[in-house]
Amino acid sequence: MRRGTWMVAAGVLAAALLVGCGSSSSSSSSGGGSASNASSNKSPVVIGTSLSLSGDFSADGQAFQKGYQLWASDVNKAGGLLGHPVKLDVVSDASSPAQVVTNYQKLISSDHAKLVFGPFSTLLTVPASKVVNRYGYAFVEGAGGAPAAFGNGLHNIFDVSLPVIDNLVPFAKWVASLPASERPKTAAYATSDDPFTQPQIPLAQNIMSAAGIKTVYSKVFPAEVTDYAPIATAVASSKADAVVLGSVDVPTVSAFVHAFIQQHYSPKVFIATAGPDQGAAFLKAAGGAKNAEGIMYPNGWYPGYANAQSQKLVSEYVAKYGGTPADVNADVAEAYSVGQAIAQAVAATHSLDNPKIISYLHSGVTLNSVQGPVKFNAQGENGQAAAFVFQWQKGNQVQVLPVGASGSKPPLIPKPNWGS
Amino acid sequence: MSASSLAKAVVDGILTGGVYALMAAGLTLIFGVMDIINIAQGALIVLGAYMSYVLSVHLGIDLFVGLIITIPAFFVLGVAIEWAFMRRLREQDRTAMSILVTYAVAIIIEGLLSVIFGVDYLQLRASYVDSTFHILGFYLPYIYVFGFLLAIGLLGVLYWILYRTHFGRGVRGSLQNRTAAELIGVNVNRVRAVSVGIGVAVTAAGGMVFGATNAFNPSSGYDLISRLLSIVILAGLGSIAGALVAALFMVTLEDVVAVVWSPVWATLVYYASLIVVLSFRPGGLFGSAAVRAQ
Amino acid sequence: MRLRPPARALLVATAVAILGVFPLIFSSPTSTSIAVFTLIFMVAACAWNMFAGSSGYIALGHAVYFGCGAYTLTLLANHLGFAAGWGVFALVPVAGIVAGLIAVPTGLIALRARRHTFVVITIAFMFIFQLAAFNLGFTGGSSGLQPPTPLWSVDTYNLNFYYVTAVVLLATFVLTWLVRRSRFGLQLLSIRDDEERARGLGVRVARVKLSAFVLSAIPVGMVGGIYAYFLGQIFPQFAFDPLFDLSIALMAFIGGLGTLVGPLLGALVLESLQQYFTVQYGSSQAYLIIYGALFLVVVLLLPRGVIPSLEELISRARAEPPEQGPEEPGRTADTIEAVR
Amino acid sequence: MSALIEAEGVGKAFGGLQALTDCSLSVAEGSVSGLIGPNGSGKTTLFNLMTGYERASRGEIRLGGESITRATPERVFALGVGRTFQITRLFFRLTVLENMLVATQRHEGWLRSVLRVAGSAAERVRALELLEFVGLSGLAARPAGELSYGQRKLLELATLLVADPAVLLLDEPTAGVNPTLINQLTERIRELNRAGKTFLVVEHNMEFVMGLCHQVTVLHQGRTLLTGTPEQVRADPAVLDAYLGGADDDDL
Repeated sequence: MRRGTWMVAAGVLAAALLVGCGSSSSSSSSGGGSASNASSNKSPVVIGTSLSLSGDFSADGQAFQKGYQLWASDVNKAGGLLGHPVKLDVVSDASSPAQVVTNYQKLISSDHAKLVFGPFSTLLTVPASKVVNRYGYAFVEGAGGAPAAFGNGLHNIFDVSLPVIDNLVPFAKWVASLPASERPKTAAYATSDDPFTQPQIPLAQNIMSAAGIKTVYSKVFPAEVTDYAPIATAVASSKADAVVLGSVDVPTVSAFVHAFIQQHYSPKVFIATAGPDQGAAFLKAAGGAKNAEGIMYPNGWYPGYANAQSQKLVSEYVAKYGGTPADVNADVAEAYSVGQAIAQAVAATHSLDNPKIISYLHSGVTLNSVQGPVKFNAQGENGQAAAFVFQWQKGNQVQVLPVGASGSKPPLIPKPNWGS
Repeated sequence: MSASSLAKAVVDGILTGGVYALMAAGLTLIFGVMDIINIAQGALIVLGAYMSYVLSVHLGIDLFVGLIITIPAFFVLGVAIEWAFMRRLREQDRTAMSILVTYAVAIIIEGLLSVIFGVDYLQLRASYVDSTFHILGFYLPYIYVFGFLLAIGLLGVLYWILYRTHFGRGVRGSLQNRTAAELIGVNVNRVRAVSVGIGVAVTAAGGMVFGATNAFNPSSGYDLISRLLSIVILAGLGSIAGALVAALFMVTLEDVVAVVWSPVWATLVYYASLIVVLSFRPGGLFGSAAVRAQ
Repeated sequence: MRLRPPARALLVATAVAILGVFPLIFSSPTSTSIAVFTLIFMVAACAWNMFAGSSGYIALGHAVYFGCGAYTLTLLANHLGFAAGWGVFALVPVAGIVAGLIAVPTGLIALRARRHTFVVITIAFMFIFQLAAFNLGFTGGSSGLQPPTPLWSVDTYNLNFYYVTAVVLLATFVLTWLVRRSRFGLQLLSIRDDEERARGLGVRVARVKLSAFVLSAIPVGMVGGIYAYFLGQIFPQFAFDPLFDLSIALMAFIGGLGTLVGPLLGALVLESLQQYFTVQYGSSQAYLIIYGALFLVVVLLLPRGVIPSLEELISRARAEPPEQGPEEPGRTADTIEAVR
Repeated sequence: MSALIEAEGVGKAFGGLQALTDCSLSVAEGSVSGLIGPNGSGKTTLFNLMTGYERASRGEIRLGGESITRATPERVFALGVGRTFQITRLFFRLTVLENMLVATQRHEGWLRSVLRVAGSAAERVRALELLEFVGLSGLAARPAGELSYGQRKLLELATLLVADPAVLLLDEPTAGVNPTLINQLTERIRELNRAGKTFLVVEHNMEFVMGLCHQVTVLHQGRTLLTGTPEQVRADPAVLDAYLGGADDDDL
């Protein structure tokens, strides 16, 4: 018995170490793989970030890591920051706020990161921003756009992405402006109880109600639901013409899609705040392009975005990680934009000095990013962020709103029936 | 609030409840026989979903047909887990230490799945996942109906094993009184290994239905544990029929509250009603008085 | 462990000294940050064990008191207009008291049940409070709440939190020690071994259990408040976190359930190593596998927890013949004081 | 001699099962009384009712004339009724001495009970004396789980004595105990009885009962069949019938 225990224990340990050796070599915490391309022989500049590589936010966390790495390798190819090659220092926070607090202190004080990038999700961004603020570092992030992250009196936080609260505004205005024959008469609103989605829905609902679109269902559901069927069925039985879904991830949207299909309910307009932006991952869960057809989502970016830098990012992504352009999700671009904003600030100030970078970012300059122009307001939100609405059309993400904007194609309305 | 959407919520609750009963059945069997709280149950369900995914996507085997492979594989896995880890815990500290061990097992499974499959969400696909039939004014998805029938079928088999076979007598003996079972010649070690094997095997089926009705990734299992645990306790330890009734009751209640009142309060009502019922029936709905007497 | 009083006093003095000087020696913010979280979990595991370890009631809902402490401190600090700084720490005891008050009704209901039913009821309470925090207006819902953020420098920020938490830890440890050697503590242990018989010997079990439950909720509420203040943000899912419940139970189990120092050791090892490993190796793909495997190995090699297993080894090394009771295998060498 | 503890017309049903129908019993102060009956006749159930572990469906239990029908076990013990269990119940992970200290009845405030060390010097001395009395003083520091079966029975008895109860209800004190220890046990009971303690003993060991008890009550199928001296009981044909015709289902 005792010997058995030792044997099992030893076996477990040996197996774990084997696996560990096998795959830790493939894991990389430095994105500066092509640092040698940089002509410079200056000391590398360490940029630290904490990402959720495991746990609840792991899907987005890992996409963010790719975005940061692509940026790092691009910037190194271009000679680095002020001639210093960039060395990314990625640590994992396992989706835990306590860990994220420790991680940024470690990145700055022990790893001597000169600059830091934000983590994934508002839930982790807020505690992280306070730590980083203590060090006087600029905290540029791409995925902490909920109102909770701003207005805390912090001067150092900058979100390169679209402020979450305005996400649905172009959509709501467009719906309101449709000719009466096409305009939905009724709308259903269902949203996850989450700081990311919650603020967006009422704003959209106000605009649409003002245009005479009757609200036939409006409910909040818990962030962690194990059975979406009754909620989705209730939405379906409301027979609303338009569905506005406040979702944070793929499983939520996919659950609604499947339930709607099962209920033979196909709204004329269907928009979900997050999930459909996840490219191929969304298609996999939703059950293919036919089911995705016509689904809309608001975002600042999509793989087909008509922007030279963005196109380059997509092709680099495909070259490095394989797949098709549709596999590139918006997290990658959000992360990449963070790097771009920092790089421009460094170039403009000719320094890696955080206070200078902060005041530069607050100076009202307009920066370029793969997501379009970036201009920070007093709170650090990107007031210039392009607010787009995209739609899945024939397996591709297509920019449809704002109507008439460069790159916009006509939206598919009404959304075709499932699978047709 | 129309009567039909209420009726639909009840039907949804019953169908989904069947799936939960299937996922909880393995837990209740292991819990009852071994006094082990299997925290890894959620991870095993997700593992089952991934196995069905591999079989259906890479080998083109139908989800239900694939169970012919996954259920025996999971049986072996269960026996191995029992032999390697659970058996080594001492009687006295077993319940407490089992939480530690199975938690570690859950972490390892999550880690392996992330390495192999990545963390993107998947959902099982088959022609019947999205198709429905029309009955009594509702659309019923085939997958839920098939899942429910599978649950009833497998629970029936479990019930038959427990109440109609020699082995089942041994299991029930070990449930009620370990020492006495040993005295009348039950090989308790073997009964335990086989029980865990069966418990895990059933979980493979639960995982398949879960994967066909939900999008999942390697860390999806954690949200399930507290729910399954509450079903098992509400049912009464080791009671298969109880697990079915408890799952149907709880999920239906939750679905009805979600439709009638609000989804955000539905889960709260779920847990509150759990507390109320258990306050009056501490042994669970189908628990024997033995639990109380201890 | 059964040490002689002088040896024990020396051990305690050394531990307190290490606690005092640790952040001065390992002064990097990484280590002090890990240390603050570790102390928070040490308090929680120690307090939890005072109830659960002594009475045998495995409560998996102490996150209720952690979260209530966190919300109490944050709400009071914001509504009473506390300036960020030392003043907010005055609310830490209040957070503990509120948590203790909430433990009275929840404990009354949960403690009517036993064993597994009790476990599940405590879990259910945890989810009820989490969902209430999501849905009630004054909690800020899913956007959470932010307590004032102290404007301390990088060098002192962690230190201030460290020492406040260390004081709470000392107080909690003294409390558990007092309880352990008291008549009340003996009654708790008798409930763990045989509740029915304890009643037959005049132990007012309902009162004893509830008192211990409430007592254990207070320090948990206090560190909940500290946690919210330290993080500067509180969200429902992190204030009322099922993983918190699992963690403190795991810490107590791995250190030795029901022992005086086991949970402290368990929390010290588990929380600090977990944070360290995650920050150090978390970006490796195999991180979870290795972490889980190491965990398994520890549990399999020390199947009763560190302290009891060590005691067993020591007593075996002293070459005492193993004495086995007819029905209870193994030496039951709890750290309970025997006759002096 | 007046009745110290008595049951009158007591009945108890578990679900549909009538464990006790009509049961009356009276234990005179200063006596050693026996309670016998075939398995399943309701002896242990009666004990449970008398000590507050179960609530009687009908009838009344009195201690010194006061009703204790609805009292809790804690209360019953505080009033001076101690009991042992059919299967010995001890605090197996506590030491023998600690087992003795649990029963100490001291009326003190909640805060004092938390802050004061368990067992004052006087209580420890008293506990050790009682352990001496049952011959276990050498094992005081051992975990109770290490004791032999007979030693456990003795310890269980000793733990009750700490609180100096007026009545002791013993449930099968000799079951599984070797003859030497039975003699020791008999001696101790006699000694305590001389010192004024009242006993009610459930027993299958007829030799033990007949040798020890002043009065014996026979239970059959949930009813009291008769009460009398050991000689009367032995001679009654109804008792023999009860035993011969007794069902062999489990004791309730």
